[in-house]
Amino acid sequence: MILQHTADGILSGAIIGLGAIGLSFTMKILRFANFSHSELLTWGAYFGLIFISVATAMGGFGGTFGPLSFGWPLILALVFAAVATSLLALLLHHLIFERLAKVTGHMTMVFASFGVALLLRNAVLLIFGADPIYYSNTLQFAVKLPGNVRVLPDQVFLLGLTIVVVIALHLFLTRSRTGIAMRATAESPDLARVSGVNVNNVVRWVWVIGASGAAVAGVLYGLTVQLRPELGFALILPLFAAAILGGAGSLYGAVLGGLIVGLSENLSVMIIPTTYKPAVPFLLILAILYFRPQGLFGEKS
Amino acid sequence: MTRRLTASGIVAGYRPDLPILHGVSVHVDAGEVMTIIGPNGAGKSTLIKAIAGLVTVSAGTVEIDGEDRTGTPAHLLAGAGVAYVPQTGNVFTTLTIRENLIVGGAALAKAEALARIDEIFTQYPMLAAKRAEKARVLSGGERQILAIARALLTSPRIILLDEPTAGLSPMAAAELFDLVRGLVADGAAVLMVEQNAKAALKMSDRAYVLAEGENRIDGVASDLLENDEIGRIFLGARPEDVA
Amino acid sequence: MTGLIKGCALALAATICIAGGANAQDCPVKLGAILPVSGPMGQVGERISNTGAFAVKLFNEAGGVKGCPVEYVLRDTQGQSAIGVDAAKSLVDLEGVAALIGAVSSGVSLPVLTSVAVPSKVVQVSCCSSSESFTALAEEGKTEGYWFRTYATNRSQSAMGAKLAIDSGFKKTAVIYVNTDFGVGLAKRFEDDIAKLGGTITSSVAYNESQQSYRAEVTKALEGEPDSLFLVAFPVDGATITREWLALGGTDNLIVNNSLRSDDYIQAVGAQYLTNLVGYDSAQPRVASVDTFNELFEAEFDGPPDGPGLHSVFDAVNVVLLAMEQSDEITGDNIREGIRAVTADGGTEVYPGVEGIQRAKELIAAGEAIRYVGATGALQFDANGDVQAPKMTWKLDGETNVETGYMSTEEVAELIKMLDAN
Amino acid sequence: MIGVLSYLIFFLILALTFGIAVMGLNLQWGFTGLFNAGVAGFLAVGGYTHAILTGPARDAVFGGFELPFIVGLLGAMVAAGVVAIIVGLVTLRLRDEYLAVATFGIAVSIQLVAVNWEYMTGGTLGLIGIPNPSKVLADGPLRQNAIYLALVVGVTLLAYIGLQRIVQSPWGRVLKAIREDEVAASSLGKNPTRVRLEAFTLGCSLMGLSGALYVGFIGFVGATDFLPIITFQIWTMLIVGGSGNMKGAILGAMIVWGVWTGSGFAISKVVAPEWQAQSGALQAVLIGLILVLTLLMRPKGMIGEDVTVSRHATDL
Repeated sequence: MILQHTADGILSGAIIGLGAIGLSFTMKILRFANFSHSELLTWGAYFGLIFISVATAMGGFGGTFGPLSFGWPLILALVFAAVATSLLALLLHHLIFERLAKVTGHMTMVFASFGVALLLRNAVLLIFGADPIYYSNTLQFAVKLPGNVRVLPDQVFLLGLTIVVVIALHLFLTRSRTGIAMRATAESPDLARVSGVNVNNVVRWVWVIGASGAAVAGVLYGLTVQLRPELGFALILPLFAAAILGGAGSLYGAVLGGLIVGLSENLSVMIIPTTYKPAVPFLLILAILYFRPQGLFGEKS
Repeated sequence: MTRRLTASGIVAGYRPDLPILHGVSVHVDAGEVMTIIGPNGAGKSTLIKAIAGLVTVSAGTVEIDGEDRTGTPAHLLAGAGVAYVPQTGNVFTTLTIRENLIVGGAALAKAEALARIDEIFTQYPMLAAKRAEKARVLSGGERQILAIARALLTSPRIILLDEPTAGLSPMAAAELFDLVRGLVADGAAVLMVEQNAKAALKMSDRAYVLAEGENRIDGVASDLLENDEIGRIFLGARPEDVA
Repeated sequence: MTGLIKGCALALAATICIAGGANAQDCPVKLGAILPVSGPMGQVGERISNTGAFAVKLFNEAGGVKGCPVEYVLRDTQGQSAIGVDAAKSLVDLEGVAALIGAVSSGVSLPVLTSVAVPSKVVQVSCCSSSESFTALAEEGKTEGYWFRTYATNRSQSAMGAKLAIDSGFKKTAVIYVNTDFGVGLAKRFEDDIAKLGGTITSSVAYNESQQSYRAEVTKALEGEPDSLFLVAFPVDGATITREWLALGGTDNLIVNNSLRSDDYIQAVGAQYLTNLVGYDSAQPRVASVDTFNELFEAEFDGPPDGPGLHSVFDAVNVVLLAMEQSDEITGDNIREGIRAVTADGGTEVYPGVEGIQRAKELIAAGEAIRYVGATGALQFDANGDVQAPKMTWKLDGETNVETGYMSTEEVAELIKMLDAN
Repeated sequence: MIGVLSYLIFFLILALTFGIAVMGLNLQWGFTGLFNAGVAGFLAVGGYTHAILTGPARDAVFGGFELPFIVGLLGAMVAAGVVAIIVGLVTLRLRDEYLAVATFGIAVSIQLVAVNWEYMTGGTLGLIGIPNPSKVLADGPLRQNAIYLALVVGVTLLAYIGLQRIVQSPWGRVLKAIREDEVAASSLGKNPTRVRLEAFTLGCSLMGLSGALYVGFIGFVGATDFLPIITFQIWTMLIVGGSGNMKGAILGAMIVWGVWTGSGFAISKVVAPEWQAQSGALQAVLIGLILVLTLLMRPKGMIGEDVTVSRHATDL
C-alpha cells in the first residue's frame, strides 16, 4: 500500500504545489500572509465551470482525449479561469489590499485577507449554492500500474500540466525583464524602485501569476474530485505549509513543498489515525520553521 | 555651471509624526562632487533617500535640472536621470550579474538597455567574466562596482552614493574615488554621504555638515578640512567618525 | 469606563428596538426552529427547514392551533454552538416561543438544551440529533422531560447495517465513517454487531467532514481486500468517498446508512455505478400515514422525501403543534405532557395532512384522546424522549430507490435484543 | 418586557465572555503586535480544562473531579497559559506572518485533538453536565442568568483593571516599544522574545478564561464549539472596537456580537424561511464587509488607542 499512498501523495501534492506558487510569491513580494489566496482556487474552479457550462450549452466541442475524461472545453476553461481569476485578484488588490498597504502595515492586511476570504467563500455559496458540482458526471476508473498502483488518467495529465506550468514560469522568471524585475523586487523592493522598476506593476504581475496558478490548481482539483464552496478553504494549511516549506518566493520550493505536503499527508495515514491527517501540514510548518525558517529553497534574510 | 539638483527646506522622516530632517537645503552642480558628513543620526542617509524618492517628503521641494520633482516615485526619478546606490544591500544577491544590470536598465527601452549592458561589460571586464554568476559570490569591492555600474546604466546626471567606501580596503576605496571623479568629469553631479569624513573631503569639491537633521556648515571641501567647528559637531560621536 | 457604559446602552437600545414585535399575545402562535440552513450542514438543513415549514403550512390550512395561525420562526445556527444557543435564547425570550424544533447536529442541540430549553422550561424536539449523550442526560434527570427526538438512535441502525451485510452474503467488510458523534457511535456498534453475526471487519476508517478528497482514507480502507463497504456518511462527502472508492478499484458491494438514501447522493455518484448498493432507513412503516405524507410532500416539492431528517422533522412539528392544541394554555410544561398524550397508545389514530389535522382538532375539542401516526409511523417516546422506529431496506432500480425489506418496531427490538444478549 | 430583559442578560453574558478573549487578543496584537490566529484553540483549551476539572465523572473519560467553579476558571487560565508557552517557545521568534500561520495551525490541531482524544475530551460526544454555579444559588433562568452575568461582569472588570495596570506599568511600555521597533527595544537591554512570550501567555490565559466562562455557562463542551470562525469573530471585535484600547475591546465585542445576533434576528423576521440559506451566507458576508470596511475607513476602530502613536508605519 505504500506505493499507492506515494502515488496519491504525488498527485495531490502537484495541485498543492501549483496553488502554493502564488501564495509563496505573495508572502515574499507583497510581504503578507494572504489567507484569501485559497479562495482564488475556489473561484478558479467555478470560473472553469461557467466556461464548461456555456461551452456545453452551445453544443460543446465534442469528444474527449483518449483515456481522459475531458476534451478541448476543459483546456480552454483552464485559460478562461486563469484570466477571470486574475481579474478578480487585481480587483481585490485595487479595492482593498493596495489601499490598505498605503495606510497601514502588512499585518493589518492579514486581517483584511481573512475578511476577504469570508466574502469570497460566501459569495460562491450565494451564487452557485452549497451542492457539490462535477465537471463531468462520468466516473473515471483508475488504471492499474505495475506494483498494484492505481491512478486516474486525469491525474497523470494533471501531473504533466504541473510540470509544464513550472517550466513556463521558470522561463518567465529568468528570461523576461518583468520576471527578472519580479525577482529583484522580491529581494529588495527599494533597490528595485531606484533602479527604475515600477514596483506597482510588479505587484500586479504577482497577483496575475498567483491567481492563474490558483485557478489552474482549482480547475484541476475540481476535475479530479468535485467543486464546492469550501474547496479552497480546506486547502489553506497545506498551501501555507508548501509555501513555507519551500521558502517564500521560491518557485521550485513551492512545488517541491507541495509534493512533500501531499506525500506526508497521504503517507501519514499508515502510522496515525486518518482523522489526525489535517494536522500533518501544521506539524511540517512547525518543523521547518524551527529548523530552517527560511525554508528549503529560501534565502536567509 | 549647470545646477543639477536643488533640495530646499526638506522635512522628511519614516513616520509623519517623527521627522528626522527639519528643513535641510542642499544643491549640487554639474561636474561637482558634493559630500555630506555629520555624526550618526544626523539624517544624512534620510536626506539622500528623500531625494531618491524612497522617503516621503512632507515639506520642502526637490528640483532636478530646474524641474520640480518633489514626490515623484523613485522608479520615475530613475528614468529622469537620478541614480542612487545605497550603503547596504546595493546589489541583488539572488540575481546574476547580468540580471542585476537588466534590472538597472528597467527604465530604458529593451534594446537600449541591452546595448548599454554590452558597453558596461566592455568597460568592466571583471563583470563580463562573471556575468552568469549570482552576485552573492562577489567581494565587497566588486559588489560596489556592480552597484555603481548598475546605477550608471541609465547614464544618470545625478548620482547619489550612500557611504560607497564602507567596508572597503583603503586601496579599493581609493579606486572607487577615482571612479567617482571620472563620473563628474563627464558632466554628472555626485552627491555622496560619507562616514570617512577626512578622506571624503579630500576628494570632494564642496561639503555640507548635517547634525540633528539640520544644516550646520557648508563650504568648499578643502576649507572644511581645517575647520575646528567640525570637531565640535562630531563630539560625542564615535572617534573614528572624525578620523 | 464611559465607553463601556455607552456600549451597554447601545446594546440595550438595539435589543429593545429589534424586540419591538415581541409580546405575549395569543395570536399568532409561534414555533421556533433552530436549524443549520447555512454552513457545512446547510444543504441538509435547508431541506429539513423547508419540510418543517411545510408541516406548519398544512397545520395552518387545517385552522392552526386553537384558532390561531402558527408562525414558523426559523433561526440559522450556521452549525455553530454559540450562534445556535443565542438564536434559541432569542426565540424563547424575544419571540416567546414555547417549543423549539432542532437542532440538527448534537453539538448544537446539546448546549441549546442545557442552557436554554431546560432552564427556560421550553420543549425541544430534534429531528436529527443522534448522540447518545442525550439519553445519558435524560437518565440523569437533567433534561427534565423537555427533550424529545423523532429520530431513532444509533442502536437500531448498526444492527440493521450488520444484518444487511450478512444477509447479502458479505464476509469481509470495510467501514468508512464520518468522524462525528453520529458516525463514531454507529461504526463502533456496527463492529460489535457484525462480529456477533459472524462477519469480519477488514478496516474501520474515520474521515473528517468537508474535505476535498478522501483518497488517503479510501486507500487505507482498501487494505485487506474487503468484499463490501459499509459507508456511514452524509450525501455530499458520501458521494465523494463513493466515487473515489469505485475509481480506485473498490468493490461496488456497498451498504449505506440512512442519510445516504437521498437523490443528492445517488445523482452525484451516478446511479449506473450503484447497482449493487443496499441501504436501510428508519421510518417508512407499513401504514397509510406514511403514504399520506409522501403524497403531500411530492405535491409540494415535486420530488420524493428522500434525505435525512425530512420525515422526522415533519413529525416533530406535528406532535408539538398537536400538543399545543391539546393544552389549555400553551406553556412548555403543557407541551411536554401534551406530546406524550397525543402519541399515547389507545387514542384514536390521526394522520398528517389538512384533513387529518382537522379531525385531530375535532377530537381534541370533543375531549377525546388521539394518537398521532405520522411520517415516521406511530411514534413511541420512551422515558428519555427517544423513539424506536421500524426499519426498511432498499436498493436502486434504475435511478429510483425501491424497498426490499421491512422490519416492524417489534422485529427491530427483537434483533437488538438478540445482538445484545450474545 | 421580562423576555427582553432575560435576553439582554443572556446577550451580555455571551458578549462579555467574548470580550474577555478580545482583551487577551488586544494585549497580544494591540499592545505587542503579536498576530495570534489561533484564538479558537486557546478558548478550547480553557473550556475543556474547566469541564474536566468541574464536571461530573464519566465512564472511560478522564477527569470529572467536580472541583469548585473558581478552580475550573483558574485551571483553565493555567492550562491555556501552559499551551501558550509551549507554542510560544517554538513560534515567537518568527516573522509576523509565520506566527499567524503557525497559530492558525495550532487551532486546527487543537480542534482535531478535541474531536479525537476521547479519553480526555469525550471525543465527538463532548463533555456534558458541567455545573453552572448560579443554578445552586437561585431558581429560575432569569435569576440564575442574572447571577452569572454578575459573575462575568466581575471577571471582566477584574481583567480590565488588571490589564490597564499592566499596560501602564513599565512592562507595558516595553510591550509598546517592542511593537514599535523591536531592534530599538532590544538595544535598550530588553529581551524582546521573553517579553513577547510573557504577553502571549497572559493573553492566551485570558482566552482560556473566556472559554471556561462560556463552558461553565452553557454546561456542555463539544468539538464544534470552537470552530476556526470563532477566531475570526474575536478579531473582528477587536478591530471594530479599536485595538490598543481595552475599552474598545469590550465595546467591539458587544457591537460585533450584537450585529451578528441582530442580523440573524432581522433575517428571521424579514426573509421567508426558504430563502434563509442564502441569508446565512449574507450574514457572513456582512461580518467580512464590516471588518474590511473598518480597516479601510476607520483603521483605529470605534475607540482609538489611548496614546496616539502611529503604528507599524515602517512595516512596508
